[in-house]
Amino acid sequence: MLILDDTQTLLKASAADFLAARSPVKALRALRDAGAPEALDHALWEEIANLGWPGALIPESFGGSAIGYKGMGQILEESGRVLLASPLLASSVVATGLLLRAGSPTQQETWLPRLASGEVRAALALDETPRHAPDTCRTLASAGTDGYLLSGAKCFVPEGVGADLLLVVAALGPVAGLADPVPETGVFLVPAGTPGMDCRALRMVDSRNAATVQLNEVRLPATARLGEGKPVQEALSFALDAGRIGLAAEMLGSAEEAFQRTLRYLKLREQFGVPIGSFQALKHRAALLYCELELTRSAVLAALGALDSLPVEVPALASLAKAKACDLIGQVSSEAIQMHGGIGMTDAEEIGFFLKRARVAQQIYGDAGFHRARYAALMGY
Amino acid sequence: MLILDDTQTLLKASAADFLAARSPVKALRALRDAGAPEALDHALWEEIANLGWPGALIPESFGGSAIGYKGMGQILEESGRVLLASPLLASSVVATGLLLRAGSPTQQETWLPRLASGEVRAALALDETPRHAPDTCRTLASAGTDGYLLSGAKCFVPEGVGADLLLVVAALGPVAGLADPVPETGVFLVPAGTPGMDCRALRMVDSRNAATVQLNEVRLPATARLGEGKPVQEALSFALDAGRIGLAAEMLGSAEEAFQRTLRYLKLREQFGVPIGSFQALKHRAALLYCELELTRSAVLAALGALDSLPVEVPALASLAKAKACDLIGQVSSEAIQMHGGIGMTDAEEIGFFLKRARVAQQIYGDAGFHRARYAALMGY
Amino acid sequence: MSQLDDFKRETRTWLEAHCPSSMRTPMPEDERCWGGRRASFKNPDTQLWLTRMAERGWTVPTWPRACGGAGLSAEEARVLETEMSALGCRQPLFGFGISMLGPVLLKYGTEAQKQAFLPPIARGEIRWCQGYSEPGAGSDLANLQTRAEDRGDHFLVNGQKIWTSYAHLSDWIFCLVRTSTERKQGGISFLLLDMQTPGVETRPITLISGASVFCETFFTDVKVPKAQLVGQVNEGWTIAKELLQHERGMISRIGRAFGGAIPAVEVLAQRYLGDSAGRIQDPVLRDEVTRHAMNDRAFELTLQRAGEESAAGTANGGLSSFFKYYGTEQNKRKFELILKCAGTRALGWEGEEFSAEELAVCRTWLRSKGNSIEGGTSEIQLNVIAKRVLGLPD
Amino acid sequence: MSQLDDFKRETRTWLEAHCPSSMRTPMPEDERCWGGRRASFKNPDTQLWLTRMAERGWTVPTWPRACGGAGLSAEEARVLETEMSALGCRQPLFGFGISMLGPVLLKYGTEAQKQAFLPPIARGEIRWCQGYSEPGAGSDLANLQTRAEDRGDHFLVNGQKIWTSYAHLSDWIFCLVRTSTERKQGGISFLLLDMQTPGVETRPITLISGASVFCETFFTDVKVPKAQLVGQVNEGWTIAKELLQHERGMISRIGRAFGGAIPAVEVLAQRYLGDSAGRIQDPVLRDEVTRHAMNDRAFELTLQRAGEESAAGTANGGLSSFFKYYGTEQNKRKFELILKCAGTRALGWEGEEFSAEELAVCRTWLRSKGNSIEGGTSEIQLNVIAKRVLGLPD
Repeated sequence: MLILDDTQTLLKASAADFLAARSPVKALRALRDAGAPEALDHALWEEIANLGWPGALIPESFGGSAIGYKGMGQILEESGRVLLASPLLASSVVATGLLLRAGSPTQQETWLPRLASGEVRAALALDETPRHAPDTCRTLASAGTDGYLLSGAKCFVPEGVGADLLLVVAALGPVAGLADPVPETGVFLVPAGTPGMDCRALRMVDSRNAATVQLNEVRLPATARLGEGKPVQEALSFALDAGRIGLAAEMLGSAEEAFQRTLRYLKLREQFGVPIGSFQALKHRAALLYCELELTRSAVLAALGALDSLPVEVPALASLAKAKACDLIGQVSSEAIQMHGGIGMTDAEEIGFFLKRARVAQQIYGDAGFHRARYAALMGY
Repeated sequence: MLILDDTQTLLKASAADFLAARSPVKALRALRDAGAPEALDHALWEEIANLGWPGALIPESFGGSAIGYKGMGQILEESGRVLLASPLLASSVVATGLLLRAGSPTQQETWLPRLASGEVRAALALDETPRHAPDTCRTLASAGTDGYLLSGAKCFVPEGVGADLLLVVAALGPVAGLADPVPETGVFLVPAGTPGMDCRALRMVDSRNAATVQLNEVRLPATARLGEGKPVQEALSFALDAGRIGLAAEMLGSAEEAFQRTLRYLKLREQFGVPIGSFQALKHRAALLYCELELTRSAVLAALGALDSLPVEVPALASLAKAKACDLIGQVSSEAIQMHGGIGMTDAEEIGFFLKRARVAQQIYGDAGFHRARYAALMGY
Repeated sequence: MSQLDDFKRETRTWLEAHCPSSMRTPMPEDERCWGGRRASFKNPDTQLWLTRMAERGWTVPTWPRACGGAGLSAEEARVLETEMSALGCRQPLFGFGISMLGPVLLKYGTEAQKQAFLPPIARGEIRWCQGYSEPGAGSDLANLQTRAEDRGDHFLVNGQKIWTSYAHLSDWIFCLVRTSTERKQGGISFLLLDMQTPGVETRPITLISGASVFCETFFTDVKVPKAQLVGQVNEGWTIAKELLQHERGMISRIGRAFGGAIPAVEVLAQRYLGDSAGRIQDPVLRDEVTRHAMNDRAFELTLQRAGEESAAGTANGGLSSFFKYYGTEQNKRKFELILKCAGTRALGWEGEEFSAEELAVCRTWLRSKGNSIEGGTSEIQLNVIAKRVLGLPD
Repeated sequence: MSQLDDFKRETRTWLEAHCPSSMRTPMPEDERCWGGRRASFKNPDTQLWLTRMAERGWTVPTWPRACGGAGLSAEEARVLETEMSALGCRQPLFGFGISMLGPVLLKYGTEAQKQAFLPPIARGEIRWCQGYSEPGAGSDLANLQTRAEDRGDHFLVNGQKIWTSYAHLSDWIFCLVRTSTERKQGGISFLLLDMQTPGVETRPITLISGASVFCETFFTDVKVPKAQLVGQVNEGWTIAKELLQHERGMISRIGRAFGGAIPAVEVLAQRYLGDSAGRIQDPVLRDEVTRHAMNDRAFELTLQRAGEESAAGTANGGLSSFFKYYGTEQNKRKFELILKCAGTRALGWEGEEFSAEELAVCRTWLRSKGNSIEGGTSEIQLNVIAKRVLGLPD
């Protein structure tokens, strides 16, 4: 199914209404101008939590609203439309998704209800290179007798500032007695304030929340290891894919909105006595953007559907959706500025916010090149 | 100097006049329809020889006209404009250039005067893969007591059909007594009719002359080896670069002509009561082609100049010129068909000949991707 | 409902009894039945099947009986289709007569015209072609100049049509002709004429890819009885627009089929550039191939989504121009990319040095260039998207 | 010639004697002298050098002596330039006053205007800015709406200008204003006015890349004496066109300089993605970077060729639009590509977590988006190429 059912249609419409009223683009401007690196309107987050969005993927037994990925995708698309600054993606999709798939019963009981209520915000600390490379992990977790010692650094953690819980990916150190052990990856639940962990805000161009994290001999109990010993690689991969798809939905919403704003401007702005949207060269370029929007929409819908019900297709469709969304938003945001002309270059006009968010979103969880390479590998060519 | 001197300007103009009169595009159509795989008008070739073009690079002491590369480039550009079918590039630039730089005195005395007079046509038998890969050579030359034994196959030899002399690139077989010899490349002069060499015509889409060559234990005297023992790798590389630059000049001429024809059509063809060239989308696309033409022209002129007087710049500029020419002609020839509409799809209209030649020319001596990779390697990134 | 059940049962029984077994196998292209005076039947069952189906009116099941049809309701026709599909029965007859001209005559023809033309169409006796485009009237079709002068009891037709597919194999042609120069669209009429009429000449067109189904058709003082005018004089444009819409729909459906029998880019890229594990060795081409394959996938998903939207009644009208535009441009890119991967192997025109597939790649590459021209150029599609979907001003 | 030799000798002697040694070093951006009422001199030698040169008329050497210049012939001016360059002397004064308004006043100004305005310009006492674009008049500049009503002895100016660079630092502005609504181009006049006149307000514009030199300037019932009209009423468009041509030339020359201080793509790609030998590890990005570097090279070669053609008198007039178009689009591609290579490192807005160069990359990337808008959009340049170079019809 590449179309929405009635519930999803309704959810999308109500999300759109809520966000347009409570968090239009000027809300992001206000957060930026206020300069708080957390870039979060706490009152708004509470309202969002009341709508059940943070618990969209969480079963009702843990206090979630069990909306599912496709429904969550609609919320994210609408959040992209207004450039909502929130931890919905990083916390409620990625971190939550990881706990859902790999958390031990105790871990789930501890964290899921608080994630569902929005009380806790979590973030995945993964990337150690300026470009997403999930297989590069130099952060080391050395196993001791009563737990682990984490050391390393994460250079880009979306929504890491003020997160209550970090899910830190680390390579498990050599196990004594094994000569040439296969390196294994673990994820560690590190609550904010754990000694040795230093989280610093990055002032990114999109005015959203991102952090670097230093880990200096962070001492953790054995129970801090996600899954408490069970392999988590597959869950990590799934949660990352969920993040990619969710982000693709968000980017689709941003692209759609930037495109609509540009269309409005093309119809409104007159030069040489006619609306500039009557110039054929601009018309054709707008039509090309429309084509890319339609293609991306299909890819995103297919990928969201797979998260809910066709997991075997998730990796390829995640890369398809994210790659298309990256290319789309790159093209739309650049064309939007050009078509807005001088006014688009001013900070007073909102279209620039879409350009800025676009480039950060392209990088998060892998850019188009990353996902084409991954798709090719998945397809075997 | 990126502009022509007076002599070169005059040469270009007279070449243009001669070719327009003696070999317009319909001459290629006639050759194609006649079906002779040699694709050569012998009477025309004689006239061309009388103009001194085959000897353009050959010193006067060997009977050449010593026009130089930049002058030859102008002839080739004009030959591209009319899609001239001739061995000027393969024989008079590449094979001749190789003999000039690496031939022993005897070899030069034997062949250069006959190449200059047009009596002999030579071709370089190099490629063994469908895409140009000059470092891939499986054709083997085993050294014996009184000469060499050549075995192998060449899959694409431009102007190989009816060539009087093939310059065959072969890897030199292991020398007895050396345990792990470094493979060395040699070039062998193989006159047509040498037993064991089988040359078959390829009916290519551009209706030009190309062949496959089978070499089955072709027995050659030691004197058949180009340079008679001296290393030829550098000369081969230079001659290939000369071929790339000469071909880029030819492609520039073809692109320029296809573009001019398209512009004429845009001005002439009316739909909806106006010339279609008044539609802004087509105007902008035409202007983009113009930009690419200007860039390529500069690259070709710089590369031709380097062949004459700045050899250290030749490899990089050869790759620059060929890569730009490949991209240019790909874009121009495709746009030319689209802008000609239905009529451009008919065999009766000549624009299709430009498209067909374009794709073959793109492949010869390396396509844009090959030359970008080579340029990057030359630049060290 | 029980009536429909009866019909279903009878249909199944009749099909099982009368459809020759060779007509219940997948149809090779050269056994497709176009009918016409010069029809030849490679498989004699094809003719038998046509005759049997035509007798029952089932070549055009929803047409009235008097016109050669079976007068089926839409429901009954759907049942027939389902049953034929269930048994794998081939469609007995193809062509512009049943798909395009028939519906026009049913709507605009006089009683006499219906009686004269529809039964032979239904029986596959007359093969029709269409005469629309002219050398000066391509994207701007209404600019057509083929004149039909009123000479009392007949029109005298002079002019030239182009891109008349299969004209050299057809018996009759339906044409747009100019009957007035006063107004552009308002001076066009819709005329039927026998290709054997003196003064009609047709010539196949050779394309850059070789022989083609397209022809040029010339009219020199061709006398056409006035009875062969469909609709009113100068009101042919209304009919033309309906037919064009129909044609555009067809082309958008076949958008993805343009590549024909040539394998996907990634398959050929693996063949020409793959290592033993199938991994494409050139990383830059691998990236390009992947980009293409991903766009193919997104395009397929969009076709699927459009189908679902259409079924759900939430269809977005703009997608047909999108499919025509993107499908044809994507097909052109496909072949350009294959050429890059296969190098000189994809550039053979003829001869035994190339495999049949390699030669087909080259020809289909050339032919693909026409995809973005025929049936409404890419530029026209982008205009339509800009205007109708995006609402950008003229 | 001996006179010129004398001049050369004298000039050299004078420069050696009067040019302060700190004025013979490369000039940092923040020591560039724009003059004006509010000029401040970081290096006091800058002021000294300006005063000395102005006294000699050498800030504007070819202007007549009465206007503050030195009345030099073209040959003498070239000698002066050569000698200054040989000694490494800095240009003592910059700005729209000497580069744009001065030549206009020399050509179109009354004697009184020349006397009143030119000497202070030559001495760097007044800094000028230009008021052309308006919110509704960008590409379509002649659509400007700022009204100047004739009130007998003065004009009453109302309206708004935008993109008035450095207006917040300037003393006077030269403006295009509408004095008639009868005709579009033919209703425009060229007016000078003091920014301190009541009713003039200017506000710097913040761009998406941060603070900028651009301002909005508002005019509310501003009284401008008629003596400050340059040329005839309603004939300002002629002057404007000349100035625009001048400006376009400037921008095409700086086309390649848009990247500013940021290293070339290939350098940054090596830094972020190179192995120890400097080879870019991602082959797909290596291909993109190489494509870009090759186009840079071809663009540089084209600039060189244009120079040679111009010297040889065979120049192709179309190249200036090409340079503006391609140079700015190439610069945009440069930064997009750097962003791809540097990932999140290139997306920092401020703060110590990023290097100064990384922050500059991000800001310059954003600023680069304006390159294809300011000074004639890319669309306008393509229109010009299509019309003037390719001769395509309107």
